[in-house]
Amino acid sequence: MGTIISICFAAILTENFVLSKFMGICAFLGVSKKTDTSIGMGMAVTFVMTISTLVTWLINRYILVPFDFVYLRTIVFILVIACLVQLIEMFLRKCVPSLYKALGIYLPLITTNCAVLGVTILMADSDYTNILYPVIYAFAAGLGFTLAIVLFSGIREKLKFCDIPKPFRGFPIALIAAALLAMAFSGFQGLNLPF
Amino acid sequence: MLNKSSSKKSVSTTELKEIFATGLKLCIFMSVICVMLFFVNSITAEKIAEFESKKINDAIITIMGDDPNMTIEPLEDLGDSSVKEVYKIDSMVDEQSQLIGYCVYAKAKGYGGEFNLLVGLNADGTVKGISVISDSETVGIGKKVLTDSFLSKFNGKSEGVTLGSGDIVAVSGATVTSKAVTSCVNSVLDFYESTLKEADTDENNG
Amino acid sequence: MDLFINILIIIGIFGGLALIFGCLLVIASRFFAVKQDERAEKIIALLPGANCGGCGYAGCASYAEAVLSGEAKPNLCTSLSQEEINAIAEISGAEASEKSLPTVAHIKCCGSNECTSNKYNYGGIDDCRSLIRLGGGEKSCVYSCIGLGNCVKACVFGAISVKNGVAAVDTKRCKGCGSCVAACPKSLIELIPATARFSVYCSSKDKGKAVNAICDNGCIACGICVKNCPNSAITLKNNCAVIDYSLCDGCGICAEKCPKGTIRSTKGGKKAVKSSAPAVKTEKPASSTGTFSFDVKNTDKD
Amino acid sequence: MKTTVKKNKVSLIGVLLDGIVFKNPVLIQLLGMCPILATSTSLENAFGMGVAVTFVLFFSNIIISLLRKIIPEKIRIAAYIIIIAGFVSVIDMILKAYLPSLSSSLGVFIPLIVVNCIIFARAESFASKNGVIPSAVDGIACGIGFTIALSIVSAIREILGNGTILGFHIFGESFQPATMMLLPFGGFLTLGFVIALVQFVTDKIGKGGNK
Repeated sequence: MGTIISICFAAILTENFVLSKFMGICAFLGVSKKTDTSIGMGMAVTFVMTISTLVTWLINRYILVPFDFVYLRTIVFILVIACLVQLIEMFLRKCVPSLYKALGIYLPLITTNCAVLGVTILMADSDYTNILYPVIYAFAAGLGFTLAIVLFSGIREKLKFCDIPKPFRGFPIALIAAALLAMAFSGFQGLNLPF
Repeated sequence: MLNKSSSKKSVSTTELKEIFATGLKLCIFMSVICVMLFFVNSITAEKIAEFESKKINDAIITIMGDDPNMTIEPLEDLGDSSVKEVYKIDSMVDEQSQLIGYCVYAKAKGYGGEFNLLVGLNADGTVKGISVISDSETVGIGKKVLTDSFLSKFNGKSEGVTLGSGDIVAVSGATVTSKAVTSCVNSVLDFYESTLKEADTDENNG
Repeated sequence: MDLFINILIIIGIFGGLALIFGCLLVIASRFFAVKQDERAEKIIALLPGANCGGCGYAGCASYAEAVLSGEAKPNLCTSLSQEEINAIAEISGAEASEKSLPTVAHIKCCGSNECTSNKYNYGGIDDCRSLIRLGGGEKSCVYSCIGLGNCVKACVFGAISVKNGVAAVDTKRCKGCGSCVAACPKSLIELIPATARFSVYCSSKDKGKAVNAICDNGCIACGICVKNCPNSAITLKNNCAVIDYSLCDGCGICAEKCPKGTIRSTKGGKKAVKSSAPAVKTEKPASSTGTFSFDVKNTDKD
Repeated sequence: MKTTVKKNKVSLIGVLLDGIVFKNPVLIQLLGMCPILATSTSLENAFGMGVAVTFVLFFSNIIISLLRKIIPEKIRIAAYIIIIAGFVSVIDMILKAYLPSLSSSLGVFIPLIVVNCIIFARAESFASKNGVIPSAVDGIACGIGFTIALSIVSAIREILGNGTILGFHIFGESFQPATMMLLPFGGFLTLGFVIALVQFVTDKIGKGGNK
């Protein structure tokens, strides 16, 4: 049980995918204008991460390694992620059209989200033996991504009402805010857990 | 694709064909690309492996010194996970193989990801030298740790090396990488204590 | 030989994987098929897609569905040309309707920094709704435009810009969608016919003496414009002149006669424009420059 | 990202200029942040990454615009991304075999090119709608645009963070580099300021334009 908590704690705080490993920045900066779209995006990314890690870990464990096709890893993982994203895109268009419109172009861009592919490759490289730990790590990584994007969208909504010099409006101020947030998160760097 | 049959259950043949056609197209794409990759891989695989081993040989030679009649013999039965390969280095002095030391090829988890070190050990288990095989540390921070100035501080050490004690001080600003190197060297030394040492002793008194 | 087997293995495993995923996708798309009426897509393509809300619906997509279901007439979208309206009508089968009179937004205030002073300097949140709570805004006139640009943020077409403290409308870009009317906490913005050539740039309800003290261009309800308007289109409502655009023919006498310069041309701050009334109306005195002329400095010059 | 498709023939020079300057994928369209933050620690990395991205962008645009009629709508995303991933794996292997030095310094980032939003965005928005030649030109233009932006950011970060440019020390020994710039926060800050500068310049041109 201890290791599970430590995995979750690591994936959400110390090794947060967005703010410590700096993966998945495109979606992080693109969608975080409003908090509710950010939560929607966070959930979508968590879902894709968890299921794709489940599938890719199995593929890697039982197909890629035994037949040593490890060089095909990138392309197979990407195929799995793309199909999953397409599935969730259809699901959202059907059942949650408002979120589907709000996410817009950034929904298909989840496929090219470094965090998702990053998790799958990280889990494939890691030497976890059974399927449980990678899935939990991916789910925690997704929660970490959601935490970071929701935190950041809170800041950006406040930024709309501040008097920002003209050239800094919009994206540059968001980048600088992200820099400060990343600095804050680097405080977790040296944290190692008792259990 | 407008839903012709209103009830979802009746899957008409045209839809079946369409499902299969799309699936087939994706299958063709995937197979063509995978086969292409297979050919490219078969061409480049040996080159990569060759480069890899050449790098390790060069590293061994730089650490152990360029002794012409040195034989490098990889050892099997490595239990420890962080140790990838171990090479037993002997030199044929008037056809009597005399052990010079070992070279342990181990990986460590740095800031920018994994990096690989080759740790050269003397016959008595003290560190003779360390060289970096491959790394992806950030330029200017992690890379500063992986320079000879820091790595040479480990020479002569034998058991548990702790950071900050004696003359091994972490490079400021790159504590993660310095810790990674120290833990890697420790794991190599422990590995030496646990496996290489007995092999050594029973060979000497054997 | 093993080369051939390897290739077979690859095609078998990974091709098979791709095949499964491909079929899975198509089957899933059948379950999740959203009944998309392609007529709606054609209409959406015709609409500007700015989701401004001028037609009263949340966005162009929902307006297209409303037109298709016959709930809305095709001419509600203010930024459509007549041919586009006819095209939508013929796609949706609704009866073609004539384009509604185009309107343009007009800000009933010209209280820029030059002609009025500030009660205090505000450094808080960059939003009109928060500044209005502090005594109705920075400016000494309580009814004046706050100038923090809520209307600018609301305008989808980028037609409004705040120039030294007062919002001004670029009539060329404005489509009359009305989203700025709702955005202004002081509701200073009204929709006037695009053909209107003169309008009152004030909405102060103070008496003349009070207005004189705080603003150079405020309406002092002197009534000169009411007397001089040939079509009696102007009336005084609680100390402020209001133009009835159904009667006004744009002769411009009120702009010349107005001692404070509150009534101005909507086409930009040129000198009192020479009144070229449309021939059909009564004959106009040809006085081009009145005795009293002024140069309106800013409104929407560039 | 509306390209000038209304004209029957998309003007190649227009596409070229769009990709490099007017619609620079990084500075104006704000795509492809991950590689910028990750690889802009040294100018040499930047060139290596730029060349690799341009190569992949060029070939994948050509192939995708060739196949755009064959790829069914349902698996559009999957097909594009497979083609891109295929090219990235090819270039990864070639680099490892023939240019090991560059590959070791860029090791981690080559597979990340697959998830570079620019390549996928260009494939989806441009290559799937235009002919082969405009797509090829657009691929090169966006590649160059990306490389320029990446070089600017990594030059700044390398000078401030490491006191060197292309490996040569420019300041004296006493210069204490701000190593923070080499960490990803520095990347965010530098990128923020560069984009602010770009917006400032485009405002000035914009205002000057319609005086």
